[in-house]
Amino acid sequence: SSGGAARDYISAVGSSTVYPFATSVGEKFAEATGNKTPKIDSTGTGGGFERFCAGVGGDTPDIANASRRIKKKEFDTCAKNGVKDIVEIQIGIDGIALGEATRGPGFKLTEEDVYKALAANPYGKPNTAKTWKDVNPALPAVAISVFGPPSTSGTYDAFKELILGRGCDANPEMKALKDSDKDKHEAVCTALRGAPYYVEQGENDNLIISKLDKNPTSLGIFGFSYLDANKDKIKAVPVQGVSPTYAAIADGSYPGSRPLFIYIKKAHVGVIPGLAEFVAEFLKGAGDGGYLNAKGLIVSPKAIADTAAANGKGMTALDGSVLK
Amino acid sequence: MNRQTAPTDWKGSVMQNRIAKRYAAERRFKLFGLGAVLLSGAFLAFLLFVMVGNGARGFTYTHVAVPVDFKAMPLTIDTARLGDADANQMIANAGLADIVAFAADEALGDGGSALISENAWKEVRSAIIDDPELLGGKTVFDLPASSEVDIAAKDGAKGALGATVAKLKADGKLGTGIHWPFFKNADATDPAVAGIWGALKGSILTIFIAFIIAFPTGVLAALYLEEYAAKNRWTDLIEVSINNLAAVPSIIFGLLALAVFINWFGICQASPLVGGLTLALMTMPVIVIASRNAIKSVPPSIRDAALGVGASPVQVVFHHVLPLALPGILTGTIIGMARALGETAPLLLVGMRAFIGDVPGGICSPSTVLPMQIFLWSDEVDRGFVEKTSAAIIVLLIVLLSMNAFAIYLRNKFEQRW
Amino acid sequence: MTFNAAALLLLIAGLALIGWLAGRARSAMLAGRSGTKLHSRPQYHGWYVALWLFAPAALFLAIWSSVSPALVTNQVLATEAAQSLPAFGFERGAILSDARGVAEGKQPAVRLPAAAPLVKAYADAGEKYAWIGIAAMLALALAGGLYAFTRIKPDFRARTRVEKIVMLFLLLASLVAILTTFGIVLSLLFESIRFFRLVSPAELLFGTNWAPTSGAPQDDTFGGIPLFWGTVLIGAIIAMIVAIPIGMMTAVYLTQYAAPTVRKWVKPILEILAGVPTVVYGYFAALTVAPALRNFAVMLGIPNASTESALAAGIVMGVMIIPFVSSMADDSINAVPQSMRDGSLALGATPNETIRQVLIPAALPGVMGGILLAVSRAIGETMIVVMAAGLSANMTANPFASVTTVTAQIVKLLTGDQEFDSAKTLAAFALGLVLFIVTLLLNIVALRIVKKYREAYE
Amino acid sequence: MTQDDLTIADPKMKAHGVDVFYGEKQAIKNVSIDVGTDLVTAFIGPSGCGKSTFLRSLNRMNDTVASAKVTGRIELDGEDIYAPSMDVVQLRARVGMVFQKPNPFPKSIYDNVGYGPRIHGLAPSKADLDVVVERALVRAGLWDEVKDRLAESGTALSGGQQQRLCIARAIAVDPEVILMDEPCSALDPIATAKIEELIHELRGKYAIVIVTHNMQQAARVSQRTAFFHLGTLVEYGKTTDIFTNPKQERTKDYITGRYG
Amino acid sequence: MTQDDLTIADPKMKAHGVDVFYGEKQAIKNVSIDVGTDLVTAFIGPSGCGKSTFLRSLNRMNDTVASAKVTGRIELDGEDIYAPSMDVVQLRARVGMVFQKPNPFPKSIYDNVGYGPRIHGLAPSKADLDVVVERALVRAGLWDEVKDRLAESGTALSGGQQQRLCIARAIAVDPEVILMDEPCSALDPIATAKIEELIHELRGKYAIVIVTHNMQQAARVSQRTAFFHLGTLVEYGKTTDIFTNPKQERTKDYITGRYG
Ligand SMILES: Nc1ncnc2c1ncn2[C@@H]1O[C@H](COP(=O)(O)OP(=O)(O)OP(=O)(O)O)[C@@H](O)[C@H]1O
Ligand SMILES: Nc1ncnc2c1ncn2[C@@H]1O[C@H](COP(=O)(O)OP(=O)(O)OP(=O)(O)O)[C@@H](O)[C@H]1O
Ligand SMILES: [Mg+2]
Ligand SMILES: [Mg+2]
Ligand SMILES: O=P([O-])([O-])[O-]
Repeated sequence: SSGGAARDYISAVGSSTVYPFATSVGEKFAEATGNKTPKIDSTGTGGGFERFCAGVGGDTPDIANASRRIKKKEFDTCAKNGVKDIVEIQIGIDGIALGEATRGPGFKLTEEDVYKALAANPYGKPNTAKTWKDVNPALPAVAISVFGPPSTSGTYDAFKELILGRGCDANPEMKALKDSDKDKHEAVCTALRGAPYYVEQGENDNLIISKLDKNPTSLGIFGFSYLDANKDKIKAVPVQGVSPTYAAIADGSYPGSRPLFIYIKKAHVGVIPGLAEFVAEFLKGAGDGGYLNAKGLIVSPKAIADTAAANGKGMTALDGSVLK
Repeated sequence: MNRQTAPTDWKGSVMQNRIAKRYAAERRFKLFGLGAVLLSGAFLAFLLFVMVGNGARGFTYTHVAVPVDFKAMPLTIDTARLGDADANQMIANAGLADIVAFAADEALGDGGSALISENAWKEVRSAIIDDPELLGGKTVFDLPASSEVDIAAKDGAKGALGATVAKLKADGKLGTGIHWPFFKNADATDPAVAGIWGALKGSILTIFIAFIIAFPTGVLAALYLEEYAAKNRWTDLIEVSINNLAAVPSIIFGLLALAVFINWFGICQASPLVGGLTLALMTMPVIVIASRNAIKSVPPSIRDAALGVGASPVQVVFHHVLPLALPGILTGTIIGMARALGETAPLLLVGMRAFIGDVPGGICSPSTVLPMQIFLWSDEVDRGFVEKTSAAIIVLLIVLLSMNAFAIYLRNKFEQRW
Repeated sequence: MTFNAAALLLLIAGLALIGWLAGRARSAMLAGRSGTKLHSRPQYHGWYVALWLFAPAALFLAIWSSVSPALVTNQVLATEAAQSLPAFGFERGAILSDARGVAEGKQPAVRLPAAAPLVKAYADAGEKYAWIGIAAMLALALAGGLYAFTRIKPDFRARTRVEKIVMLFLLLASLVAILTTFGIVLSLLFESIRFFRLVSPAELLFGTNWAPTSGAPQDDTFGGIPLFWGTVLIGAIIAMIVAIPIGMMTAVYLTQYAAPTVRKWVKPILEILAGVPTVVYGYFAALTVAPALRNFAVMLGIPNASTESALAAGIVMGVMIIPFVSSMADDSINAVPQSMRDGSLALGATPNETIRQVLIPAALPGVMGGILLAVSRAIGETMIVVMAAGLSANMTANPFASVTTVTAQIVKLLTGDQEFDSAKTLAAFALGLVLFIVTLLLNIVALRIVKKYREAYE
Repeated sequence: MTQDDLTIADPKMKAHGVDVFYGEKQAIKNVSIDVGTDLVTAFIGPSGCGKSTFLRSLNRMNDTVASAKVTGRIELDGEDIYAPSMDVVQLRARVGMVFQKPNPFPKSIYDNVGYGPRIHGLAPSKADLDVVVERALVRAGLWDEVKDRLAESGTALSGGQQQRLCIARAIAVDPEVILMDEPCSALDPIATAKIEELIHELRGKYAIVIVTHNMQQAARVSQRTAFFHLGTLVEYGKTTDIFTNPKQERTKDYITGRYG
Repeated sequence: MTQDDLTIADPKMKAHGVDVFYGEKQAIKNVSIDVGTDLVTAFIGPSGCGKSTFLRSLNRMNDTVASAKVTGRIELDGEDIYAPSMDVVQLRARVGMVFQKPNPFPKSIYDNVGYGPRIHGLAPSKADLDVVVERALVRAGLWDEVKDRLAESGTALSGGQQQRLCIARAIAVDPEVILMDEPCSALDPIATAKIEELIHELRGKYAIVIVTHNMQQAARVSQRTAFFHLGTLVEYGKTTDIFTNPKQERTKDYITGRYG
């Protein structure tokens, strides 16, 4: 659709990971400009794009929050529906943390351990590991049990790609497979086992943390910011010897880090009151020392941050050809 | 005695044993029944107890006494404009936040500004707007503590923070009070200013819309089906669809609402209007079923009596049947509404799972509802939201309990016996 | 002057009131003059006139308020000021609606500078069409009113006419249910068909592997059996094992043994259980019941017991639906004629024999209805499952294992990181359709059962 | 049919060749009967013989039973009551009915009696209505007992009072015929005696038809008696004749208690 | 009390000075009566006089009415049935009851009849039960009509058959006394005749007490008649005496239809 009257408030949809940052910015924005508080919908990245790309107009959102980059297919659908100019802004980095209860055994894992424990078919063979000890004799002999986000969430995809995938590719055979048979590689490297090993949860990280508290030998997968806020209950599990700290995620030495984005519908700029100011506020909050840092958002490397700032200022549309 | 068989020997030991066993079974059965009632009651009591235990703290907050000396740190604004609509912004832009943070650091020692809520300065701002005189002097404000301090003060934390809190307490700078903003505000990212009123008002508006649509439609449909409709295939069809709708999983109503109200009619998203319409569709069948039962229990003799003095079928229904069935209809309706009040799943799909920072102004403004607010808060990073979540649950339960109490009252007040 | 539908509705309501008074007065006068008895009481003549006055005008109002904005906009677009508008749809629309907002007094000033010149054009056009609309509406109201007014005669059957309209309303109300049913089917059908183009229905209905995002090849990831099984295990087996005995025994105790005052209070209090929001139950199940059950399972020697268990979700769900079973069973046991009870007691049966062998069988249709409703509620429940039973599709009969249900998957598929036309999203609609058809079939069967028994009774 | 001996000059109601069916089942077979203006007509007969069915077809209360079908002709003042032009609601106002079980509305006594006049617009003002209510209650012999508690609920009265209230309710709309279906069967003897007395007093003002199981009652209150058996009208005539000198064997058997 | 003329050598049941109250209200006042072993005793009297109330106190069915209270002494074979040592369940098995409206259970005919014997353990095996059910149905005169459809629901029978089924159900537990509360009032004449015939046949095997509104019926089936009025026992005696030569004025008035 391309109709619908103009709204007098900003509407953003998408990633539950970006949601807490977007809400903070929204509040600050309303405070500073006197505009209405933006409405931020937490639908998940893909769901956000679906609504974002439905068209232009007051009944479609102005901003899509995303915990991954927009896909080519999504970009094309957008274009098909008349959403031609999209501004991409990377607002920062998020870390996907592995954690355990503070009274837990104190795991120290490698990407390969995680892969061998959680892949459905590690290196093409059915997974028979029941305890962590089966995976790596150095690990404690407790049952493998990992609470994580649902298979439909962006965090789940990122976890598969960033940690499992790398654990898999540590094996040269698999790395070779990647070039010869992409589908097979994906099946072998990123297919996860089900319960009771990998236990899907709803999109509720606090629930995962509460469950860890009750199940001290289980691991959990959640956003970095939750780790920070629940230090008394959970502790981080280092992967490849690196703990998910602010610095380690920011400089990329921690494996589970991924970029976060917002996408702005250019056609709405100047029509929906305050949209440009909102973006500016976002950039300000996400900047080095900005208030989003305190909430657990990790600042992007300088070059990326500069591009983002420029994009935001000039409302430069994204070139679809760079997408996958 | 002209019997074909010997009379039963009721006094014999076989019979006496048997009877003793039957009585034992009777006692056991009755005990099971009592047990079932007590068990369900215990579940309920336990749930309520746990909820209230967790949530009561969410209604209070910890405040820290911070003296702010505007003489030392003047706030340069035009006091004449404090009555304007944009006064809030003007003060914010003048840097009041920094002044308050500085004052806190000064009063509470290094890192003192981290002990108060990041929105604490807004309290000072409203105080200034209320009384511009404050700008000329030094005032001690009771500012909301940050959520770590709040939790530490309530739980008695250990470590450095614990020590700080203990010291503040000893100095008499820490106090607790009822957290009024919780009852006045809408959602916020800071638990110190986040409130339930936005969601509560959203729920009230949504339920109101659902009620004014579902109630008349449901009652009229029930009247039609019970009183006028011929019993044929068509009414069977209507009956089956209504019973089925009462059993359809609520999420499916969300799919319908998404397709019809939002994509087709383009009714304002995430608004009480669209939420209410969705819930109306969901509750209408419940109301129809309850109403039909109530209407059925009006004795036919009343209808005969009215017809007998020459009332038309419409008059019979509206003068006699409906008033007599009303208590039953209302109880069914309230119970249906109570369920709608606690419903989340269908509303997920019409965009009500959203951060709404303003109290909804009308039925078309974006809004969320209580269960959704609970759901959203339960996933907040800030630990201060844990008790807010429980407090919100208590608010929801209170609304629910009052609706149920109202139902009981109606039932007992108007119940007619024939 | 703008076209304010609400105010105009009030206006014609006012006219209708006048019509009502006039109709009433005239009928009374005619009756008095001719000395004949009125067929219908004067009120009904009044209602007749009022309805004729109100209904056509209100209908027109509804239509006019939906078409007139377009007419107004057309006129505005024809003005000179509009020639400089951008061609692009949304921006154009936004400017127009901004101008309209100011012209109609809904906002104090324009937000977009481009809108300013259009405000006057909007105000002019709005006024013009408002007058046209008002004139047409009033004409229609008067025509309707006059028509009805002239038909008033002592023997005119105004009551019959008015009642026909009332009946029409009742009929329409009951059709809402049918419309909703159709709406649901339609809103599910198209997406489902698209899904079934990608995945065969047989796969969904009989496949045994549910993994909508595993990296495995597309075709064998949408097997619904594990979901159906999980749904049955949680909703129809475990929850019912909790709810049916407790609910039934509660109903039996309250109707047969407890004092009437106890019943009066306890019944609604227990109904609160059904109204507690499911999020609350979800937390309770996930954080209190599930860990306890896991410890219990470990104690039993089931080392692999998961923290997410069908049992935890099922038990809590069972508690939630106790009132569904008990209230319906209570009502239907109460409705069994006293003569049945007397008949059994007079044969020397004890109360519990009477209840188990006579009352409950006789109340079975109603009890079944309650159970059906409870099962449907259990099947439809999502939050508890998501929080306490997990989202992993498992084919297992082990109640300590984690399973998932159809509705939990629908929520997951629709709210997660979805892509619009992927089979993943469409699968949610197909699952919804399957669920809808299943409840429909259950209800048809239930109606049959109830009918059969009810007839036997009377 | 033995009606030859019986002529009613100006019958208030006239039934001719009436059949009533419930679905397939015929409950009334070819019944013809005249109801006189100033008379009390009693319908007697064993249970299930169709007395109530026939009575209810006289004011079309049978319309409320979906399966019921009436054929033949029934007239009120010469007008066919089953004609399409007949307005059922008015018909029922003109032919009132009192039921076996007293069925007052759960409203005040005043409203019970006032309901009919109100919906038919018989009393435009409150004062008029007061008069109408009082007159009906006086006629029904209930005024003295209830005049101080008109605002109390009608259901709070005793059974006999309730039944008289129902009669008052029927009288209040000023009907021409009153049909009573076993009006005393739920009452004790004293209440029964009061109702019978009332019927005596009402006679002459209204045409009254009463169904009763109790032959003694029929003998006491009626001037004409119709004896039904298995859906047919066996005998119809002066009450004294029927009880002292029945023409039909079946009537005699029934009256002397051979069956029923 | 006019019982002097009546001696029953070995009464099955004996009531002495029985009062029954419903809350404050006294429904039965000081009634004393003997029920003979081989006789049919009829209770007659106008509606509301307490016939049913008294009947129900004979097998303590009044216990199910919360407000009901019975004082005085009622004996079964010389044993006080209201004594704490009396077992109600067995009492009701020994004193069976048939109600005004046929109330078969919504079960098969076989199960309706087999229900009592089963709960009392009177037929240990299926074969025994078959015998018991058949015997009861034969005695109730229903066997020939239903023997081919024992598995059908009891509610599918006609009214008269249902009532005989209820009698069979009562007989099946081998009672000593059968109480019947207006067993024919819901039945048509033909069904009524069958039940009356059945009572004739059962007489001598069981002590039978029957409540009826219908004096003809009382006259036809009973050997003893008790006339109740306003809660008191007005007259009790041989049926022939009561109907031809009542001692009390009230009895005479009632029998000749002066009221009721
Ligand atoms: N609604 C109905 N549907 C089908 N059959 C009916 C209905 N009402 C009555 N009957 C049948 O019609 C016949 C006549 O019934 P009706 O009620 O007129 O008898 P009655 O003489 O009034 O009997 P009673 O003295 O018991 O009131 C009976 O066989 C009865 O079963
Ligand atoms: N459960 C009860 N509670 C209060 N009063 C009752 C109850 N049952 C009966 N009564 C009253 O007790 C009196 C005797 O009633 P009962 O039913 O024994 O009379 P009956 O002779 O059997 O009359 P009928 O011939 O109408 O069956 C009546 O006044 C009745 O209103
Ligand atoms: Mg009848
Ligand atoms: Mg009785
Ligand atoms: O909500 P997501 O960030 O997981 O897409």
